[in-house]
Amino acid sequence: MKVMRQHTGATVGVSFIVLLLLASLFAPLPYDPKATEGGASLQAPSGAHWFGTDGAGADVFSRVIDAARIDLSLALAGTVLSLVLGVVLGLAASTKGKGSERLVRGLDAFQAFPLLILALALVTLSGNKLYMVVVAIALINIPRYMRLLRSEVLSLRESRFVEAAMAMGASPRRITFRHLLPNVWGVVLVQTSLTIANAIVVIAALSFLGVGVSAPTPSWGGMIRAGAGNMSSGEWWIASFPGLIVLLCVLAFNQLADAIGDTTARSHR
Amino acid sequence: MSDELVLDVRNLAVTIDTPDGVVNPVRGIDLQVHRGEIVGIMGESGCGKSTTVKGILRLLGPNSHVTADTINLVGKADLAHASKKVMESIRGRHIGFVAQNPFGSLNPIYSIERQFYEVQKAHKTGAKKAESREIALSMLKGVGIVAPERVLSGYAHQLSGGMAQRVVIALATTLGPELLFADEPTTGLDATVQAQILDLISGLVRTENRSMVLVTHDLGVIAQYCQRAVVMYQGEIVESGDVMQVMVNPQHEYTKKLIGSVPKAEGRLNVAR
Amino acid sequence: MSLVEVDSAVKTFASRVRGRDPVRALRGISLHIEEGETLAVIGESGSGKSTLGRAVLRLLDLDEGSVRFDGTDLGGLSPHAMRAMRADMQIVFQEPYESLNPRLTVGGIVSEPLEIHQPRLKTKEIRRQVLATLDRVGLPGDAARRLPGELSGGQQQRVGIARAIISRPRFMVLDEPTSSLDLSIRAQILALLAELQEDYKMAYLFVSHDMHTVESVSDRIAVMYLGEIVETAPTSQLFASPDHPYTQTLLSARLSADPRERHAYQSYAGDLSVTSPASA
Amino acid sequence: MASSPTAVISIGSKAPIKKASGPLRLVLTRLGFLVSALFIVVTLSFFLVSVTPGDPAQLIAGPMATAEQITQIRADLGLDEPILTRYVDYLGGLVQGDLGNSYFSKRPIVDELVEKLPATLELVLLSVLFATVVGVAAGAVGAYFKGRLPDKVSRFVTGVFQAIPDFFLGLILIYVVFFLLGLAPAPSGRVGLVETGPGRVTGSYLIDSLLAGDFALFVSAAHHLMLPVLTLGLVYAAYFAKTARSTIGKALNSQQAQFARAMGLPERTVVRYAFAESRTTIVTYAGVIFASLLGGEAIVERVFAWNGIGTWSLQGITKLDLPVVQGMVLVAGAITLIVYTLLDIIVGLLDPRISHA
Repeated sequence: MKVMRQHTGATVGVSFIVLLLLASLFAPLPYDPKATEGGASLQAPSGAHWFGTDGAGADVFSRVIDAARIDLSLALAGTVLSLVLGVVLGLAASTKGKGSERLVRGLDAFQAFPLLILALALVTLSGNKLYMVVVAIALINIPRYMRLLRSEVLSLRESRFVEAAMAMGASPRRITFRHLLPNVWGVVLVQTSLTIANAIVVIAALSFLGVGVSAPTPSWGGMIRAGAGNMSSGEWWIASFPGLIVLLCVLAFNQLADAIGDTTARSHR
Repeated sequence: MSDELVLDVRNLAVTIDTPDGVVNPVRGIDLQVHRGEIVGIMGESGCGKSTTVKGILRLLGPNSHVTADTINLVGKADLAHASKKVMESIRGRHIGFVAQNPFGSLNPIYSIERQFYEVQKAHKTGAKKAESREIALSMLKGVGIVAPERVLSGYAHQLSGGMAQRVVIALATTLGPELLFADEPTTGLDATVQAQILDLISGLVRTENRSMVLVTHDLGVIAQYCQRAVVMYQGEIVESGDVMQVMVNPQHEYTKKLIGSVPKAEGRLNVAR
Repeated sequence: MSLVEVDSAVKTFASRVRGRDPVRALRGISLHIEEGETLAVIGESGSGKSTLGRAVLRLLDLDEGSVRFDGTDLGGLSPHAMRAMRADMQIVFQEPYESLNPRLTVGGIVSEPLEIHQPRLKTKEIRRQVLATLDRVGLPGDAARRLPGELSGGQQQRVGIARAIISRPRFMVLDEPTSSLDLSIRAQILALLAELQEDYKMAYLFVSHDMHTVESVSDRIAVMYLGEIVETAPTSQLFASPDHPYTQTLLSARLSADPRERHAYQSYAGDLSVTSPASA
Repeated sequence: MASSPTAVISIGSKAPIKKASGPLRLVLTRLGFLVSALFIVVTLSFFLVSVTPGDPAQLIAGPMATAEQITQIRADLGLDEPILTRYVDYLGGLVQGDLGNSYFSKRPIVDELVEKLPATLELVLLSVLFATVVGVAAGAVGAYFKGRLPDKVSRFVTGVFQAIPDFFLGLILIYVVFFLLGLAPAPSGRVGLVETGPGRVTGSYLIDSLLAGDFALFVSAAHHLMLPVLTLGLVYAAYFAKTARSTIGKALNSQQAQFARAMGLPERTVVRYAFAESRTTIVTYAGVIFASLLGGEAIVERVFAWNGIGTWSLQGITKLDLPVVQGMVLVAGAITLIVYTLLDIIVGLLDPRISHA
């Protein structure tokens, strides 16, 4: 893709994500990620255990790779839900009329929500259902899509070329699908990349608090939780490797967002 | 107009580093300005006329380089080889600058009075706040502002376009620079206001025997207000000379074409009916 | 019956600045435009001339008054009927690039009026007409595949004109169509508009702030000031003997590009009584 | 971290302003919006929490409880009433300043809030301050040296800190600064395990310990604040730097800056102009970060065993203590709305284009 060629950061980032996904799906792991071995607990990284072992003696490397499957698929699911509902609601909030006005009012009030707390409460109340994690991600990210879409669409509606379309007799439907939407895809794509990054962090945060994906299924947040206490006693590797992976994933999607943003900005000139 | 040279620019060139490589928007410019004269630089968008004056003042961004054999501000300094410090002392004091869009030029969050005071402070004139205020009041009166006290305590956004440009001119000439660069000073203003502003600045130049370089795309402005005209095309000067000669009897093909493009009543194309 | 008849049009906008008085853009405008004629509306910023251009096309609704096109009261039309009507009335904007959708190719932009107004037209026929129209406005055929951003300002304005004429309108509003263009291109575009008017027998409402341009294109001129038309006259008459003091001011502020016609220096400095509506 | 700040705030701006807009009228309109927005927040959170499947009574009773016991608990908590009745009850209490009692501690929510809120505010305020100073500095350096080495370094560091989850950064800091370097105390809360807080005056340990003249305690409190403030401050400074870089960069390249240079104003004055022009954006952004930290910093509180409303609400959530969750949402929402309203006013005062309309 054109985006990639001009942006090394994005290329490296996307390659990393693809590699991680492929590894988690197909690669043979050195150890069973769920197997524990009492005698081998708290071993520092070595040739046998590249990322060391955790308190229960499980291989951190195998668990980190394995966790990508569930963490990334939850993040993607949450992003897709946010994207679809956010774009539809955002479009609805950028028309004229009473309904749209109410939506905007609600959106304004929504800014006052401590969304993380609410998301946590919902997932806990549902009894740690994974679909609720997806809902929680949507809850946090839909308002962002809506605000973005609304501001973009409102300014596009003021643009000369939309006025020109009205002057030539285009129907509202035609204006929406031919003139408005194609011109917001760029920013929506940027936002989507950022949303994936955010979703990965939210999922990690939830599992860090023991909510959402729960042990023994490996998840990055859960692994950080397991190693949190060890940080003040020196066994840094248990929490650090999953944390590092989260960091790299977020970095990758942020880079991708930058690259998409640069490309759309350039083609807009 | 006299033969006394105020500014002598030889072989000016500007290069700009862009992500797509180095561009050369202005090349080989020679420009002389005499005392009491208004020199018009004309040309179409992208011809480098604005870059030329900003280059002389070194107002272009950090990714640009200005080179010249000499930029002699006669009796003051050679700007081609002047330090940043020297440039700062020259700008505003010896060369004034008026740009297009006065609202962009004025600071939106400081009062007009404060902006006058900042100029005094920057050039260490020793003027106290009260003195600066007196000077500002007389400057504003000089540019035809009827209620200068009110303007002085107000902010840029409270002014009309014409008033704002008068304030900019008053600021630019407050330290009495002998040379004024005006970069499209009336573009975007209404025709009636444009005439007022141009009468004002040309009057300032004439009555005090200063000089001005007037950059514009409007041939009417050149014809009505300048003594000498310089025609730029694609970064170079293609023709220059007395305004009568350049505009009535142009030599270069481009100048001919440009002057031929002015809409004329007798050239009306759809007369037949 | 005139092609376009505007009767006592009134339009007021709420001010964008909180607490300021509403802007009375049109204060009872009446005018008529004959078939094939060019009526120029001249005025300075804030005079309401652009609002008038949009009101005539019913791109905005009037508070009072009416616009009749070919005898039909546009205010009484349903949105659907109004859209159908738009094949006959078009607009060319001041900003060539902003008026073109940056995501569509030139071909896609120019074909749109046909897709809207003649939905049964075959793709091949649309393509033929698009190419013919591009050729008519002086653009090469391969321009159809380009994006607007790849064209020069003058070419972009030609695309805008092609889009406007492809549905063969009888009337066009030209909203400062040349004021953002360079001088040499300006002349070409004006010449093109004049030729097209001749060929297709279109009527123009030419909105402008530039006396030179207006003088060269119009049959009649209406002078707008603060939402009102202060004077309407045939072009040569208006320039020869302007009636209204504001028209006289406008004419005296005109700067001739011929240095032999230098006007006497009249100092406006200190006299702010003659100003544009925007500074009032 | 989960709720990264969005730079746009629109609260209150859509409020319709009637014709005679005196300052009093303005304040009243804003207050009207504040109350109605708070009402929406309370209502939405009440129903969202209530319709989600999950039974607090079951959790309280524990796995061994009989059906009768659960029914009894449900009745005690009022959970057997129809949801609308509970909603009306809740609103009724709210009007009288009663947010109900915790299911577990049985204490009034208001009392617990008053006890825990100062700890959070102390942490959040210092973090925002840190983020603002460091972020604006990094952003300004980037803007001034745009495209050159300092800008590249600043952008790289900013990018990394923006991507790092705050709780993970907290853990790394604990490992490096506490375990390896021994420069910070153990993450045991606001003071050491064997120390007790100062007598309560303002609720801020820093201020209260000074008031009590206990300098050793002040040092300990400051020492304990160091890592959590650093954690939140660094992450949010990164967000801040990005905004500051583009805002200040725009101001430095504006026509206004060019004219200032053309007047011979020295470069440091031009930079001062740019800062002045960016100040409304900076203040707004600081406010937005402050608001998003309320609730957003809960996990970092947990990491450092910080006894504020974050930890309190997290505990409430795991125990399905609904009044606690409700109380948290309400308080965070109310403070957020008040901050946004204040921002509107402050920005108006700072910008003559608004205050001198």
